[in-house]
Amino acid sequence: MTSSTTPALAIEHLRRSFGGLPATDDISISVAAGERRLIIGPNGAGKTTLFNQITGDIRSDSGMISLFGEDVTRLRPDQRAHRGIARTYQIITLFGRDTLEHNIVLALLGLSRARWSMVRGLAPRSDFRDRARDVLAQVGLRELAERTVAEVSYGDRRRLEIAMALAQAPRLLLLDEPLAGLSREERATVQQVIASIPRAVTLVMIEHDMDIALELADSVTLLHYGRVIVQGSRAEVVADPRTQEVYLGH
Amino acid sequence: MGIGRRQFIQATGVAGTSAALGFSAMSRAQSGPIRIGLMTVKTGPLASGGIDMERGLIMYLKARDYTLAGRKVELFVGDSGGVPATARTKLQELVEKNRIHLMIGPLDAGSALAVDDYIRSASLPTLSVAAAEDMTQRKPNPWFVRGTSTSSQCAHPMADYCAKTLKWKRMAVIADDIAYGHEMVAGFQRVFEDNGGRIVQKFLSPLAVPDYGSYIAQLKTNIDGIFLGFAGSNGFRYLRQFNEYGLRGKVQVVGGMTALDEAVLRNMGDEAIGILTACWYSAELANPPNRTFAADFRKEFKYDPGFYAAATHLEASVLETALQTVGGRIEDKAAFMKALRSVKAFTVRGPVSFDTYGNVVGDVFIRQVERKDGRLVNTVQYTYPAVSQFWTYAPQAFLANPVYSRDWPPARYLES
Amino acid sequence: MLAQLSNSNFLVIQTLNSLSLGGLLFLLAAGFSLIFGLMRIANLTHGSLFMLGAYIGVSLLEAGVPNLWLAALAGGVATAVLGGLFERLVLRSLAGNSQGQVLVTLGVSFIVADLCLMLWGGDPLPIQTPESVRSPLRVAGFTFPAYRLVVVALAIVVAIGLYVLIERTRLGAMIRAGVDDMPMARAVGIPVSRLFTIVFCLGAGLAGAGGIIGGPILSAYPGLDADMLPLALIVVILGGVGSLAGAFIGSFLIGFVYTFGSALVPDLAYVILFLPMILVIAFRPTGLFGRMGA
Amino acid sequence: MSRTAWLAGGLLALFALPLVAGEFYLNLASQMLIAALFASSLNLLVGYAGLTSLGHASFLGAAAYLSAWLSLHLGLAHWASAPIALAGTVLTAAVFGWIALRATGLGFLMLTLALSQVLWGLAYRWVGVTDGDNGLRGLTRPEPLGVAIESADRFYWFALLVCLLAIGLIALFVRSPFGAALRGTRDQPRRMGALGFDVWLIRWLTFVIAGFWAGVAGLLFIWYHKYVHPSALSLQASAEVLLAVIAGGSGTLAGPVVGAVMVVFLKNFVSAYVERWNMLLGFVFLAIVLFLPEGLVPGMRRLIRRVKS
Repeated sequence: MTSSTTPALAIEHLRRSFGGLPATDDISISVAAGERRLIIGPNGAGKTTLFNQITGDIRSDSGMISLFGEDVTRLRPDQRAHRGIARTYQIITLFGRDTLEHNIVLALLGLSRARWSMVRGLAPRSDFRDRARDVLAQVGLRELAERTVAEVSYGDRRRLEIAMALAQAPRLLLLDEPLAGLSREERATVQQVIASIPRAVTLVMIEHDMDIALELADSVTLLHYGRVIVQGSRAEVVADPRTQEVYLGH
Repeated sequence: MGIGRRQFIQATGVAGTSAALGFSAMSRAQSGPIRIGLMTVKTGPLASGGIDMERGLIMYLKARDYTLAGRKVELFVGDSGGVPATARTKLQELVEKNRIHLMIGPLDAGSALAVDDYIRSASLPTLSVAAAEDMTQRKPNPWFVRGTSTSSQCAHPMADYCAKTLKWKRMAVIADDIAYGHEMVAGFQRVFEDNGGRIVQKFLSPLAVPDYGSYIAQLKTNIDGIFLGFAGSNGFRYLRQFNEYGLRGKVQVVGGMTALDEAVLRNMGDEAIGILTACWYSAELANPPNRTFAADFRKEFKYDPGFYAAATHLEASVLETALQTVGGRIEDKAAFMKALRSVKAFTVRGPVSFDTYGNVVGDVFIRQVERKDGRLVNTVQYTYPAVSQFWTYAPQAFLANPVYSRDWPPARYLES
Repeated sequence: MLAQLSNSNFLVIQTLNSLSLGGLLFLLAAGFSLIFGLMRIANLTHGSLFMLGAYIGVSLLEAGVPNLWLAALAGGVATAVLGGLFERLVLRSLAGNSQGQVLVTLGVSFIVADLCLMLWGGDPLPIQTPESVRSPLRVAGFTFPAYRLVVVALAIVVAIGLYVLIERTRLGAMIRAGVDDMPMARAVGIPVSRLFTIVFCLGAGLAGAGGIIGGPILSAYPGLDADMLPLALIVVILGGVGSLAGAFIGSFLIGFVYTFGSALVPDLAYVILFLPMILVIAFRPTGLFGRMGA
Repeated sequence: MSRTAWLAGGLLALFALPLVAGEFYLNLASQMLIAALFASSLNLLVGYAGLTSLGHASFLGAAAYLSAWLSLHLGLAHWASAPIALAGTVLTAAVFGWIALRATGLGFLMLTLALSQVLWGLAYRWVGVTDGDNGLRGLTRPEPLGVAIESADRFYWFALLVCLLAIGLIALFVRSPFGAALRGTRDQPRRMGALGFDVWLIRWLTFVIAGFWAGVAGLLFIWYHKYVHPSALSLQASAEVLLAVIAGGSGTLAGPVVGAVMVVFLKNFVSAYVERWNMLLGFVFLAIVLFLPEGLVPGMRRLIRRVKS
């Protein structure tokens, strides 16, 4: 129960540097509940580092991150996951030897108390299996449930990335270049999948494909050299001359 | 030396009659060859001594055409690799699969202790090479007979020699940090200090030390000498590094029974010359059995037999003597054990007999490294006759003390 | 303990001891570290190569090679060739299979140990100290083995040579590129496969030559491999894998810890090397100088 | 169905072994069982957690030493000493795991090696407790439910029951949700964190559980040998069990069992016939790596599949 004024994600003065070079430098972002935010910026702007700081994979040097009003700055990634963050990876990070279904089951298991169970077998548990198949159906992979990740196409893997995050029923979903490396047809499919995500889920997305990404987003943040250059509604940012300078117009 | 042979004949006579009187029923069991198991080490760091153990024993058996007391002998060899748990499995194999009547070995104390209770439960007569003190002292094993020496049995006379003959007053000791080393230097310290000497420095270095520099640098130079209680290759390496530091001539060196064994000497140079060690054997011993043995061994393998080759050869002659006493009936374990423990034999080390704990009473030699015919040998300088494991102490009083160890007897005169 | 530390003779001699042990360790660990850094292989045959080198040195000197330095050179080349063959014929096929690498390098170390026992027997074999540095050096009342000083000097020369090789040559630049980022090195067309073989040969050769140079101090004996391998591992872990400077400083650090530790706290002799290592990795998992994750 | 039939047949054969095998072979089989359980425990780390430990002998040794010390110095009966020894082993594993899991990969390997060497040094040096390199002896075997297991066949049956139970529980563990999570942390630790799994805790718990089963193997070890020496804690012992796991095939249930049986067989049986058995062992490992790089069990499965298709 968060009040409508509490942002889903609030980042204040976040910093992280590697070997003296700042990757993120005094970043402050606020994303309202239900908002769909696009993060753009040239390569090396600090987008993925920012994601890793939000999920807790990378510790921040300073600054604060809060999730629906709760300070999560010092929490581990798994603790943040339990508070409603889910993410996908730019570089596909799946369980390659396992079936698609098992990948989803792991995602379901992560937030279930059953993950500590050391005796009862996992394979025969129909509750997880059925839910996993439902999630796969959501992204159109129902038919491939029994295949291993190694056996399916790159586009299917991209969809599985999203499906795993969706399986966590997140409040805040971070998509890191969900369209990267996909063909035109595959992009259309993934675009549909993203568009069909319920509005209750707050979405933050890194994407280079402006055509599709801008279509999906309500608002945009432009990063450059680890700093926020412009942020605001889609139209404002696109129209801003600094955006033209940094990103769109080279 | 003549005494040895007379004792031998007497012993044969006495034990022979007792066997004939008591155990005639057992004679039917006597069929097939006598099966001997040799527990040795043929792989890993201890392999040098272990291989010599096999060679010494085979040489003995070959010379008798694998026939002892009129019965054929079969030899089974187990390689423990020096790992106690493996020794146990190997012994089980020798006993349960090869059905051996008797074991010779093992080489190392760890393995001997590991098989101790198995020897008891299998009632297996054992002629040990390992020197672990308590196996014939506070926790004697009734199936255990040792014709070689306890850890300290040769260190006692070495200390006596240092104190009385060399008139040394202040000494350092160094040994491997294992029970064998502890027992050896403890025995040395006790006798040396009981005769007015003082151990002023005591080093116990881990078994696997590549570089002794750190220990050598600490050695005082205002002492009369240092006693080396090493086994295997460690004495060899210590001494080479010792010379490297220019200490040769500044600090006198004496050693225990394995510090400058023939196996080590054959690869050493002049740096070893003059060093005194105490052992129950030397390839240079002039007694008749050894003259034959050492010559044959040198002829076949191109080097002098040392501690380990002599050990099994000696145990084999103890075995043969006992077998003759019981007319070859090794199956009659009680009679055989009795015979074994009352053996008086003349072996490559000279005359041996056994105390009530199954440990040898025999001569110990103070030997000096000399160059002879181009090779280094341990020339006998002095003989301590019929040395017991208790030295000159009364057995009861000796056994009332704790077993020799790192902490006992306490070193009271250490100088920092 | 304090009395010892205030004794200048003790201090000087033990310092020199530490340095000479450190020098030997560097010859062993430098190759191990390079191999690990570049190929991500924990080469558990490294101790065996050191021992094999020592034994080959014994045989070379017996066969009439005029001096230790030539023997070290020839022995180093011999172990380098053997190492190269091992890399080409076996390790090559195991890229990425780290468990397979553990299995095969330990397996080969069993084979080498048993082979040495078979060929050279179980007795310790000496390597004579070169005549010119056989007698101890006496300076200002201190007596010190001259040969050990030569070992220290040699280690420093080798360190400088390696530094020049790594930092100043084209080959070195390729090695550095490979250590830092293998996929990138491949992408820019560095002949990674040949580089692996060269580095493995170099490491094996250094270890073998180290065995011969260490010979006059350590001798050749069964078990030398097992005595040396943990030391190399500790040096590399402590110094940081893949870092030449780390291996250099790590070697001398271990030389000091070992020498002074076993003299001052003999009760900890067994764990004297492992305790500092546990502390270092527990608080700095990449080692003291390491850049990459161990 | 045929799988069940095979399993039942195999079990029957295992239980019937004492009817046909002599004492020596039974004792060898008992040691194989102990080694198989020990290797299976390490497999939890090496195979399922992806953490290569070179110090697993610590836990076998700790349990053996603790149990021996409790009965020799405190005179405790087996029913008391066994659980206390296991508790002590678990505690040791908890502490060692806490330290070693500060690193992964080679760092983890070295930390486990270092910690086990510290324990080994302790066993060597703490003579008052461990009797140094004399080892602890003069021990007895327990009498579970009043049945003596002094003889070779009885002990074999006892060890077989314990090992079947233990390996069965390990199989359940591996197939449980926790087991699935564990494999996940091996393959994609970062993703597992993002999915809500506490990767460190999962690894640590597994380390402790692996320590526990190694402790059970340690109790069987001390009851079998009735003797323990510092070599039980040595690097060689740790390396040997690691080699067994990898050679058999890590990450499979059968692999470590097969690997352990093979190593015990080569070491204790073939060595009686082949003088250079260390070399043979080395060549066997070399051959496995060259021809079945994933280990005996997975490799053979692959070959059989290829032959069938």
